[in-house]
Amino acid sequence: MIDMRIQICGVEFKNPVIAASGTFGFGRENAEYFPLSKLGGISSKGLTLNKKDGNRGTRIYETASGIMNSIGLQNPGIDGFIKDELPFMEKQDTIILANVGGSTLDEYIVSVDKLNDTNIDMIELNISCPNVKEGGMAFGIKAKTAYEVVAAVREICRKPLIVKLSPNAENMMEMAESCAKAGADGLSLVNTFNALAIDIYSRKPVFNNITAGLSGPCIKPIALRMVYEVSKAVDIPIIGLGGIMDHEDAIEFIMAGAHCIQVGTANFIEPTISMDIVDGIAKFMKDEGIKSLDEIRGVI
Amino acid sequence: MIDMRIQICGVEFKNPVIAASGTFGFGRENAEYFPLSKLGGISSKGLTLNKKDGNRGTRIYETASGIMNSIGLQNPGIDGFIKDELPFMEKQDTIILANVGGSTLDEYIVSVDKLNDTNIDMIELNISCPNVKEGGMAFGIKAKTAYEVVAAVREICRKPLIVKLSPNAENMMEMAESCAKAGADGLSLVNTFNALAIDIYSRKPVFNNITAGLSGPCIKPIALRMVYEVSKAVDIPIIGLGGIMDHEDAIEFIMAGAHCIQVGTANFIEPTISMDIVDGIAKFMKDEGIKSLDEIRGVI
Amino acid sequence: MKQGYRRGIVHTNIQLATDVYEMKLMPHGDNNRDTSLRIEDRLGFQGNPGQFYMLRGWQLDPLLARPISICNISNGMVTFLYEVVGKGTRMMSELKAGDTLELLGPLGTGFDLELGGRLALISGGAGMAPLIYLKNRLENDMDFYCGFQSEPYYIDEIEKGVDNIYITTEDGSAGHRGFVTELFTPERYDTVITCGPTPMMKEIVKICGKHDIPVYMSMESHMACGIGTCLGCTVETTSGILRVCREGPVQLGKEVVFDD
Amino acid sequence: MKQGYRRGIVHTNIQLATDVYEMKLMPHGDNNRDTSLRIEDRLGFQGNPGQFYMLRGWQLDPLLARPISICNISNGMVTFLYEVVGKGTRMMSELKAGDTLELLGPLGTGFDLELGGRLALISGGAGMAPLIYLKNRLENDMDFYCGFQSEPYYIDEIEKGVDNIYITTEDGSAGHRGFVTELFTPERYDTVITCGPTPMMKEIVKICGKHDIPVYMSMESHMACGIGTCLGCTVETTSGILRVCREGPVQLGKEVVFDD
Ligand SMILES: Cc1cc2nc3c(=O)[nH]c(=O)nc-3n(C[C@H](O)[C@H](O)[C@H](O)COP(=O)(O)OP(=O)(O)OC[C@H]3O[C@@H](n4cnc5c(N)ncnc54)[C@H](O)[C@@H]3O)c2cc1C
Ligand SMILES: Cc1cc2nc3c(=O)[nH]c(=O)nc-3n(C[C@H](O)[C@H](O)[C@H](O)COP(=O)(O)OP(=O)(O)OC[C@H]3O[C@@H](n4cnc5c(N)ncnc54)[C@H](O)[C@@H]3O)c2cc1C
Ligand SMILES: Cc1cc2nc3c(=O)[nH]c(=O)nc-3n(C[C@H](O)[C@H](O)[C@H](O)COP(=O)(O)O)c2cc1C
Ligand SMILES: Cc1cc2nc3c(=O)[nH]c(=O)nc-3n(C[C@H](O)[C@H](O)[C@H](O)COP(=O)(O)O)c2cc1C
Ligand code: FES
Ligand code: FES
Repeated sequence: MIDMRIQICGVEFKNPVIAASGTFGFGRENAEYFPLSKLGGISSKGLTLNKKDGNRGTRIYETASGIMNSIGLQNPGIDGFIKDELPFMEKQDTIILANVGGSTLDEYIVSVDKLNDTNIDMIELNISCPNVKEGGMAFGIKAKTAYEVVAAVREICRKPLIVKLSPNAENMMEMAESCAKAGADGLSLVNTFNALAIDIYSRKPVFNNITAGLSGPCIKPIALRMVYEVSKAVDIPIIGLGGIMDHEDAIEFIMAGAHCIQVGTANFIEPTISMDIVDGIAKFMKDEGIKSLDEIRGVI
Repeated sequence: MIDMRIQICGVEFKNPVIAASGTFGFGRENAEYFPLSKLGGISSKGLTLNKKDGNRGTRIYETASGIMNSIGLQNPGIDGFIKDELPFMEKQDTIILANVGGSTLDEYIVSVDKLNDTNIDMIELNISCPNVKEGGMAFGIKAKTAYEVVAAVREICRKPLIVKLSPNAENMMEMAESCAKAGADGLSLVNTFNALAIDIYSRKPVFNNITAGLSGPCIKPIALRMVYEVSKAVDIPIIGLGGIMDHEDAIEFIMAGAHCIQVGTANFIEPTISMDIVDGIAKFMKDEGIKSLDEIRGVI
Repeated sequence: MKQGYRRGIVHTNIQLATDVYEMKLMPHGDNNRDTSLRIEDRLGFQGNPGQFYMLRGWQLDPLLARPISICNISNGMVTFLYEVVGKGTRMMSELKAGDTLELLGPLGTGFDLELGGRLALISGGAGMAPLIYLKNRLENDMDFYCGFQSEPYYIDEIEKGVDNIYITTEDGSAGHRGFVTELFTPERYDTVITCGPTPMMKEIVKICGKHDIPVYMSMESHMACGIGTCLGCTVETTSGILRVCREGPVQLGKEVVFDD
Repeated sequence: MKQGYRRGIVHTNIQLATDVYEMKLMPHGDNNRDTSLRIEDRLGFQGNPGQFYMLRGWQLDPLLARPISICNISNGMVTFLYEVVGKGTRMMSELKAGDTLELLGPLGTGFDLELGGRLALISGGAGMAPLIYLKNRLENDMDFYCGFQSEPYYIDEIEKGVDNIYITTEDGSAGHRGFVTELFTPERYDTVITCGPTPMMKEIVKICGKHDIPVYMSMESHMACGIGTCLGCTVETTSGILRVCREGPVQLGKEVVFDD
């Protein structure tokens, strides 16, 4: 048996593969396709303090090797999550990250406080959703604003705190340093890239909100560069993501310096893909004689 | 006949389609495939004061719907260009943009000064090449640094001056405003995105310089968003580019606010593609009853 | 456990009319040899009327698979009826016998098969696909109203087992000239079942609403995942936001809040 | 004016050995009907030994076309011999008779066809392709040294018109066990022509250098455009940076500065 265990922020993952927020629901649907216990962890759909119906109009649009989305954080709210979704997740024998968005500092704080008393393993603070005011992307652009929200949340948060960064940040390295200084236990990056699509026949943007978030294999080379730079800039562990489609992509992120990786859009292409990536990493380690991921992390 | 003419910075283009710098050489090769007079304009391969051999190792690498390049501004130098390439270009009955890179303020100034006395129509100041120090990307990240170089070049430049922006800039809108204030007559965007690829078997970056520039259809949705935002932020004309593969993409950029568009990576996919895009725009205008591109520019 | 994407082999892929094709797929041999699969997955395609498969007849360009309704299943072979409207369906139309493609399914919630009484099935264009499978599985008294833009197709398959067939074409090239909604008389039916362009379905829901006749509709939506995780395919209903791929595609018409 | 990408139709696509295929292509009918084309473009494929085509047997995934040398041209039909090493060549290997693909060419600068004297042609694996076309067009005295990893292939085609054929295999499955460079005796030849893995060609240039025998080599490089504009395929030579796709792929060995 290949040992893929990895410990970050005081939490032990059985392997480095985490299903990314918003691409795996709360695990119920994919659980029909494979046992979720195969995964290192699952990050919940982005949660807001109150239930949200999400955006109207087009929500998903296909681009070259990518998709744009403007779901608008449709979610059952923190209470709904705790009542209806968490009990199922707790039974899956995998690490649970609660992905939390918010439009005000207060909202973040109330949400995180409610989660303090649950069995979730980590908070993933989403300061980077481009599709709603409440996603908190405003917090994710300037390092100083991010510092304030992270520091405030840190103060009341009794769970390990991961901050999810936006690739739209002005300066990724400053942003990462700021979040680390404010007390983040780890960082995950990247969220989606702000992007635009136009229907030239109706002469209107495809999305009601004009811009939307780009994800998928198209962004991988940029996301990988950001993970590499950020891993040099800070000492806290990093969860890398952005366009990972197979175990080779996952290994690239680890070699760029990531401790764990997340699989997002790829889950839409094949419901078993996260599990397949776990198996692929194990095989790669075996073939290459790698005993522990520590040997290759940040090796380039 | 459809009228696609467009006047920007005092220069009249017969249509809005320009071949992008570094993807069309000096026009010689593509001239074997179609008459260059079909194009609105051609931007030369990036020029530096002195001849450069370019980078060693892998120079081009394929990614999902994109390519990464690290050519390293291989070029004959300004004098070589004027002597060996410009005479050919002048005969093609199309607008000539000289794309100029530099590693120091002085180098930019000497280069532009030499071009002042030639028949080129415009300078495209490249403050955004990620692959060499001399590309000037250092100037393209912070708005304040960009201001200084553009203002200094503006002072001695007797040609219309377009500044080519990097998508890696911290804040595209501030950057655009800064360049406009410094005296740029127009802006072109985007250059390539800084990106990374790793060969997981050798455990090394694919490129000697570690990072390289990403271009092609994968970046289009992000480039389009940037063109849209910048066109709202400044009053000077904009040349939009990034992943344009067909006339529909070109129209999207125009509807996002661009006056002209450039075709880059697509030239590698089909040597006649720039001409095909000219024809496609004409057909679209005819089909949709559009008399002038002014009707649809920035229409969204 | 359900299976992820599996392979199918094109048995036939026949053009029925301009831009309309019928494709029959066999399960791929690999599935049959893989003894870790449940016996029914090894033997053939499954699914109920109204359910669909996500299809990918290409690698990663386009990135996403495309939802296509089951038009029939017989001896483990599945039939799809599809219209070429863009890149994905065009690539499907270029597949030849022996080519393989990837499928995920059956997905979604199909029609109630216990409906009693007299039924009207109303289709617009390729929307006939799920209705054909439905009628092949029902014994009810049924009339089939099918609207086409121009040349009608697949009439032989539609006719089988229905009492009356009503054809309309927008250009008058066959049957009644105009829209199905013009021919259709709701009072004669206990339940109406429809699939086609949204404006057509909306009109039918309106007409039937006046007579208090229930309408089941199979909805369209652009899909990314097909299994309920992306929340890209949602529709607003009187009981909240539903996923077309999961709680749908079949919905009771009066519960749907149509966009304008 | 040259033509941009044109369509070809697969005539045959035959597996010769593990991961090695021979594909023959006919010009597409459209080209023949298009009277704006020059007559020779309408009638068939063109090109000299050492020249290549950029091939794309897919849409935009992968994004770039792949360079493949002309292995033969006869009656306007072109033959390619290729090895499956990655995604693009794998997709080529899946094409069936009647499928179409896109081609740009002929491209590059081929071999000097006026070489006098006795020639040694030395190939490694699929590097035989341009050498086969070359020998088919020459009348010189020639020996053909072909190295394989394992099972030899295409021997019938290699033999035609050459004086001696020397076969080596790395695993000893046929001919001499080892590398071609071990069998080859430079003194017997006026000119050496080689195509294969770079380490092999480098070794040959070294051996021949000692005897002052000129070596022409057909170089490999990853290409984006194939026409000379991307500057992605360059190689360092004693006379500066050259483009493999334009000034090459054929180069005089002693002028090439090999990377380490
Ligand atoms: C449950 C279900 C069952 C179906 N069953 C069938 C069937 O049996 N037969 C059949 O022919 N079709 C069926 N469809 C429709 C079919 O899925 C689409 O026609 C197909 O996906 C189109 O793919 P394409 O790549 O050919 O076209 P695309 O190129 O994807 O698009 C076609 C058109 O849709 C527009 N479009 C693309 N993306 C979006 C978006 N995100 N939002 C809004 N507009 C967009 C495009 O601009 C274009 O006009 C079904 C759909 C659903 C949801
Ligand atoms: C002029 C010329 C003529 C040729 N003629 C023939 C021929 O007749 N027959 C034949 O079989 N082959 C020929 N080749 C080689 C052929 O072009 C390649 O094998 C083919 O392009 C591989 O494509 P692929 O998609 O299958 O593999 P890819 O997936 O592109 O790559 C195969 C391997 O190359 C590596 N690689 C990919 N991109 C790069 C890069 N930018 N830099 C370094 N390594 C990279 C990959 O990691 C992988 O190991 C020729 C090449 C040239 C330049
Ligand atoms: C449909 C969709 C919904 C998403 N919802 C969320 C979300 O609720 N919270 C969040 O932090 N990220 C969300 N994301 C971003 C992903 O978690 C991920 O950061 C991004 O898609 C990049 O990774 P990928 O390229 O692997 O998809 C969403 C992405 C998609 C495609
Ligand atoms: C191989 C290559 C070389 C390039 N060289 C230059 C250059 O010399 N100067 C410059 O300003 N941009 C250069 N670019 C950037 C392009 O002009 C263009 O800004 C970028 O590729 C985005 O457009 P695209 O996606 O259409 O290619 C180069 C791009 C490529 C792919
Ligand atoms: S298609 Fe993803 S939720 Fe329905
Ligand atoms: S492949 Fe582009 S210059 Fe040679």
